[in-house]
Amino acid sequence: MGGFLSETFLAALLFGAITAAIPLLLAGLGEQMSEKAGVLNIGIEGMMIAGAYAGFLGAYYSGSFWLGFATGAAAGILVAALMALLCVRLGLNQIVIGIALTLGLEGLTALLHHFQFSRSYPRLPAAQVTPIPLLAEIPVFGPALFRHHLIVYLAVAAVFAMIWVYRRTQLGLNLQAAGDKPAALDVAGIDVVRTRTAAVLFTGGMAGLGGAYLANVGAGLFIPFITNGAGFLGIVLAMLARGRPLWVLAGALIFGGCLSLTTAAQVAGINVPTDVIQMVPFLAVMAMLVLFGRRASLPAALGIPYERGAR
Amino acid sequence: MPGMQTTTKPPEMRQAIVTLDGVTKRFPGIIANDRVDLVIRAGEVHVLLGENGAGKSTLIGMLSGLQQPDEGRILIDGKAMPIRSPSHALSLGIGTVFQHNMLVPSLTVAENLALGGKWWQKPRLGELAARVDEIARPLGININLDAVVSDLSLGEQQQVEIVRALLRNSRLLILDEATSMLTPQGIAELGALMRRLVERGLAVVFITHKLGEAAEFGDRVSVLKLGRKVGEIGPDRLRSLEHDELVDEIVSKMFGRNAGDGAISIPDRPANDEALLAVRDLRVLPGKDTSGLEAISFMVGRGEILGVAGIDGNGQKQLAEALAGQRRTDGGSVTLAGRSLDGLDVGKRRELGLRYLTDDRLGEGTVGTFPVSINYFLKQIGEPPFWRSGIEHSREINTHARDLTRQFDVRTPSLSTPVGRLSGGNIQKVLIARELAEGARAVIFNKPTYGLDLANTQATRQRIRDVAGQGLAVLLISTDLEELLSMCHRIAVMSQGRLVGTIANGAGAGERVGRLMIGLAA
Amino acid sequence: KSIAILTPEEGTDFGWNQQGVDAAKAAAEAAGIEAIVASGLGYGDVRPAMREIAADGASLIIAHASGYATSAPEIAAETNVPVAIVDSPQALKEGLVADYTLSGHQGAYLAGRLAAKMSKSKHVGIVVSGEPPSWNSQSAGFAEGVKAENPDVKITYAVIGPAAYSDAAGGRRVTESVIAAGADIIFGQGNGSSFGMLQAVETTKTADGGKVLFIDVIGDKTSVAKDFLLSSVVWDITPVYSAMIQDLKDDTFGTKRYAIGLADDSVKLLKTDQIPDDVWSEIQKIREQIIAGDIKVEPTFEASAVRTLMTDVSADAK
Amino acid sequence: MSGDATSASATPLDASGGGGSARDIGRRLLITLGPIVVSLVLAGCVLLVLGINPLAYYGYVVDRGLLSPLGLQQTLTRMAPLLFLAAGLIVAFRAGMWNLGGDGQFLLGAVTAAASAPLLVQVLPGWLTLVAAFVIATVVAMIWSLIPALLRAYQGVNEIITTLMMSFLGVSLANVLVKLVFLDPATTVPQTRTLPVEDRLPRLFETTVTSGLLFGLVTIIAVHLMMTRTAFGLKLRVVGANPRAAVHAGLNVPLLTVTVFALSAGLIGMGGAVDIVGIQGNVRADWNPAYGLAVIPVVFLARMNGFAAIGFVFLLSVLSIGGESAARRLGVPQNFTMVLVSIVLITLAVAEYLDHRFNQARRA
Ligand SMILES: Nc1ncnc2c1ncn2[C@@H]1O[C@H](COP(=O)(O)OP(=O)(O)OP(=O)(O)O)[C@@H](O)[C@H]1O
Ligand SMILES: Nc1ncnc2c1ncn2[C@@H]1O[C@H](COP(=O)(O)OP(=O)(O)OP(=O)(O)O)[C@@H](O)[C@H]1O
Ligand SMILES: [Mg+2]
Ligand SMILES: [Mg+2]
Repeated sequence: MGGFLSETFLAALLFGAITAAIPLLLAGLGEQMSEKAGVLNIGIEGMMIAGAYAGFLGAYYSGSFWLGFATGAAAGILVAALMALLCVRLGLNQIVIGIALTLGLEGLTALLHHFQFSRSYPRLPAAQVTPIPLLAEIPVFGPALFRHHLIVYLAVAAVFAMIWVYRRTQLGLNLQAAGDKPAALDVAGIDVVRTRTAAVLFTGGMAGLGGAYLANVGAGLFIPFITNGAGFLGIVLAMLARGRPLWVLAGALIFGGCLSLTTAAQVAGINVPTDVIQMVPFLAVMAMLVLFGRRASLPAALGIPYERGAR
Repeated sequence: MPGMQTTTKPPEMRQAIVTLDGVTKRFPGIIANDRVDLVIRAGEVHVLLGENGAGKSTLIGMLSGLQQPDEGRILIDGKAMPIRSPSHALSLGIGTVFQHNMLVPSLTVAENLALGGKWWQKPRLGELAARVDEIARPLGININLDAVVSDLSLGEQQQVEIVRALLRNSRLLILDEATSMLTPQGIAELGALMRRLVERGLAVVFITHKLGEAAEFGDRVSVLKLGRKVGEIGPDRLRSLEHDELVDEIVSKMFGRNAGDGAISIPDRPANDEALLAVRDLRVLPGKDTSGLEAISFMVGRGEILGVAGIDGNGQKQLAEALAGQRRTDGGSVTLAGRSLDGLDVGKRRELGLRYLTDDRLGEGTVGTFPVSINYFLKQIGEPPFWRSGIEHSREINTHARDLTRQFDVRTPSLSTPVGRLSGGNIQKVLIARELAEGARAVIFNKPTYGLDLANTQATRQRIRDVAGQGLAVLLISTDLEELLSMCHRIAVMSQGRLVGTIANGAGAGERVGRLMIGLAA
Repeated sequence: KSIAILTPEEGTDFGWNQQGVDAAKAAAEAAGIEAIVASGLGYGDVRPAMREIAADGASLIIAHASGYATSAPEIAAETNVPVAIVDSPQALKEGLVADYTLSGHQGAYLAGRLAAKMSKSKHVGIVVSGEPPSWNSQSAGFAEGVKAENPDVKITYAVIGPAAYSDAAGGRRVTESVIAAGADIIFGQGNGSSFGMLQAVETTKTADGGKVLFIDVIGDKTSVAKDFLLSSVVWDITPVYSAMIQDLKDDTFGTKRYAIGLADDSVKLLKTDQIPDDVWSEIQKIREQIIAGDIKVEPTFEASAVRTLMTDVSADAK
Repeated sequence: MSGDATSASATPLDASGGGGSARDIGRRLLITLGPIVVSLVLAGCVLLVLGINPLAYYGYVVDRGLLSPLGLQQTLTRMAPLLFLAAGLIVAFRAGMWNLGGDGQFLLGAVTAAASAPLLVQVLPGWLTLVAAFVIATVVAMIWSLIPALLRAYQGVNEIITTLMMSFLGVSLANVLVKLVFLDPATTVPQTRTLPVEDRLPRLFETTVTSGLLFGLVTIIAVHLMMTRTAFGLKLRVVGANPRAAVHAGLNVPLLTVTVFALSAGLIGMGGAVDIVGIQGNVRADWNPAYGLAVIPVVFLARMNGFAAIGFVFLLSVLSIGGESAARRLGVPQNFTMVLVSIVLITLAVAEYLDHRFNQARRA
């Protein structure tokens, strides 16, 4: 019999792991930049759900996934702009605003969905995949890893782009300074508020993209509360990674992999209560925290609004 | 760059780069600058003097775009020009070394120097190295561009900041207490550099609490007092005065009295010579970016002041923290009045009479957002009479706090002002008041007068002498050799985590300490 | 006189909540009384809403979620307004508390027979987003039906993931895995996440490129998933509510339980264009047999029992 | 180090003790009520877009949440668990520990209280059962907080992430416990045994308000006084405001850190217990009211002041009880309440900022 351990099944599991990991990766990379610049962006869940909703709208009405990603990112950026205005420019408490935005957008998207789609539940066609020549032919790994929507490769490429930005560019220095010692950045002639605003907007864009991916590619539709805490997981991954994009990728893949493992265990017919199995992904992250979380030196000014000349 | 001839013009004709016109800055409860007029001219080192909290740094804050004046104007090259932001200040050619460290600790020196470039550019670290070399070499500054800033000592960090300000090709260079961490050698080099810069037509604003430096390097001296400018001494008069006369004149402007009580006076020691604080073979493992301690042994007698000299970053802080119980030791023993302190925590050691005045007032000495009153008693939380059965007695706290504020002359708008808003010198006084509370037997002072103005420095030194006079043991850590020579009975020298020698104070001691510090035999 | 229905989610889910709301409205209309709908109340504390509705004069409160089965009788005792609850047959109280534990296991059994007949790969999947009793009994009924029809058909059972009721992406991911494992018919139960399952069914092909079909429960999703919907175990709760209203009038409320079943078509299998006529008529025959009692289908409500059953049936297949 | 992170913008929390003149109170009232009016207008615009009459909506909210006796009783009842939660968060936040794991701690407390109370009540007198349930819930929640506490105290692992993760895990574990361990064998519904209504916390007078409200009020005021008036509270605040200063002052920072977590989680666990033995009677599988998400911002807005927190919790309860009713009557989906709460939170935060700015301008 095919079933467990068949090539297709293993490939599907791996494929599923990647699909589950991508929204976390995007959100984590985005959050990482905010945190690097000193803004604890708790509102990322709200940005994701806004991205999911707007992304679905865009893709559904235009018929183009790319337009969907664009509208998703734009919605995330819009929410982030509000956050930047309130928390970076005015210096309001980041946790209050973050949670408020999350609550508000979860509620708002659920409302909009109710009035717009709750009688029709429209769905998108399958996302078009771009197989990578040659690699896509490898058994199991080919279809699992190298037959995805182009955005997946872009997300992975973004990891390396981020590494480059952080290590090699002036922008990387500015971001780090904004998070570690904003006053030093300010007196060096760089506007801290602008730097942090840019970082928060980037976070919004990435989170919105992650939400759009989740809705359009991951689910193929939007339903209320579809993000289900993915944004909070993004925060955990970003903090765990402490500024290193590659670790966000690793963390997202481990989480996605564990999700697939829970499916595999069930399909294999292992008779363990499902609720227990389903704690595995969280246990995995917790284990990573215990093992690698030591002396997690977060940016010194994380969460503290910058006010010029204040003491 | 303006021509060389500027220096040859008569002083009052020299071109004014920056003019302050009736500038006023208020903070809640205080007028930090009160209608200050100041002209900063090309080709001059303009020394700004004033006691702690006189408003010097506030003035600098406005010149560098960190603060906006509440009233008055700032003119650049004669034109009114509000300085909107630090980047605006930089573009106007105003470069500043701030009183408080403005480096990003997690970046390397090179990255810190590169900070401020356009965001889309790549930091040109290679190009930087050449320019830094060009600037730093004549200054005798040797910095490792690849070192991470948090690994550097405060003195080294200050050097980096000076280099950074020079890299900018400013027309006006501001140094706010930039010499506080430099060695005497480094200070001399900086003085020479300032001279060369003003000869090229730049202007320098130099803030210091050391009047000797002011007299030596300054072309013009302005004195601030309580936010007002109370006097200015022009170049002609400056040149015509003898050093001591000049100091007297400045002091009388600053404090309204004469100097002269800053003389060397080493307190008498009580007759008995019993060792109160004994340290034997103390070891601390080196950390990732801190030096360790190797087999430190010394004794401090009753009524004795033992100085610890050495260039900053040679293990003085580790020594102080190990003694206070804040840092893990790797062996050795400490006894106080015959009682072993080994294995005791900070609180126990304090109860037994060991006090430690930290040099990091903001980082660990105080809780910046808490009121001044509570900060006096931070080390006595839960103790009577301030707390009874764990309940706070605000009346007791406020009464005592008021006494201490008066006794130690802490300038604060009120007892409930968050201590972080006080000027650095006044925060220091809060710390001193706290450590000298009753029950002390041995006190470790780590750079007790760092950042204090002359009057406060003298008052603090006198307090330390008084402490010793009461029969306490004093360990005085300082990078200021003159301070040590003026107070200590003996001076130990630290280098790279070891005590490399101990010298009895007296004639020629300064020279011998200096030789030990740079690695020669005494 | 009016009846009120309280549901945890909005009545637009093509499932449990919608069937409840629609049935309450239909039953009220038939009896010529008003229906008060309080939907989307969530799974938290609904006592405030019940007290308010009771104070507003409702003569029957239908607490349409097993999560309300503790609070509703308490409120009934407090306010003397009769309540109807689910999944708590032991809680009857004359004049005050009635139970209408609903189980579609008979319908699910039929669905299982249907799936086993229709599966080309001889492999069917059950995907659920959680394991509440009413779904468990249908999962079990379905599995029994499959085995009764053809013991060689393999069954794969998968629960989606943490807090998965709204995890549409998870529903799709898990369903795709189950399809990849070989299943070509998916019996899916899940609120929002069932739309993710549908999406997987629509966009994934079986190993040999064939079409995958979906069997839904409780509601009728024909309007949103026409081409891939094989069938649905549709519930019609209207007779139950009508009976309750009648019992209230007769003063017999709270003396009996209400149930749904194949006999009165309150549980029935949805006929779609995907079901060939001959298969349909065979299914109808089986339906008769169940009604006649020739085939007995016992409900299984515990999750662990369902999982054991699944392990057994899939072990049989090897 | 998350040290001083977000300790409320630029204004020092601890600068002023307590008290306040009449004008001060008036101003506070203004900066609380003003933004609420503004947010009502904003949310009203959303309603208008949805084709709902905002005045009707608010009429129901106020009537149901505040004015009608029955509604007010519900509002007060809803406050009980929230007050414990707020008290727990105040301890943690004042001590600079960002305990964002409230939901897990709350649920585990609730589940163990629900598991133990119905059994204990068969052998113990009623009051003792309730006490025991409280103690059990408190201890369990404390134990659950031990991992983040120890990791933070001895390994320096940032507690925001550990508590968030432990919260995810705690919610799952609570669920597993309900389904597998504490299952009521008498029902098919996965839920714990039910504590009979007559054995629950007594209700106040002739109303439906649980006496848990009183315990909540007493607790949060006690916590407030502890944090602001005692040596122990001051020690915690020193750790929160400047951990290095705490070390320097000789405080046992790791021990205090663990204590803070234990206290905070314990109080939150008690909140779980009060919700169960006071209101719910049992815990069902998959039950998670997620109070934490709403209470966390409220505690910040109250600037970790217990009295202010009481006010804000009351406001939150009015909005949730009133909003629920209004939404039902007008056919708006319940999710609108979330939007309303969100807008209120944001405008309150903005108002506080404006007030701060205004004060600065006036004092300078
Ligand atoms: N927010 C405030 N609250 C209370 N006092 C303030 C505040 N801001 C400034 N001051 C006062 O303003 C005065 C000027 O401070 P400034 O930092 O300019 O002094 P300074 O001359 O640089 O002192 P130092 O020599 O100690 O560096 C101080 O005495 C200080 O007490
Ligand atoms: N943004 C601000 N808010 C409040 N007060 C301020 C601010 N900036 C400066 N001050 C006040 O200005 C005064 C000067 O502070 P600063 O530390 O710069 O003084 P200083 O001259 O360096 O003092 P010291 O020599 O004692 O270190 C302080 O007393 C401080 O209270
Ligand atoms: Mg100064
Ligand atoms: Mg100073």
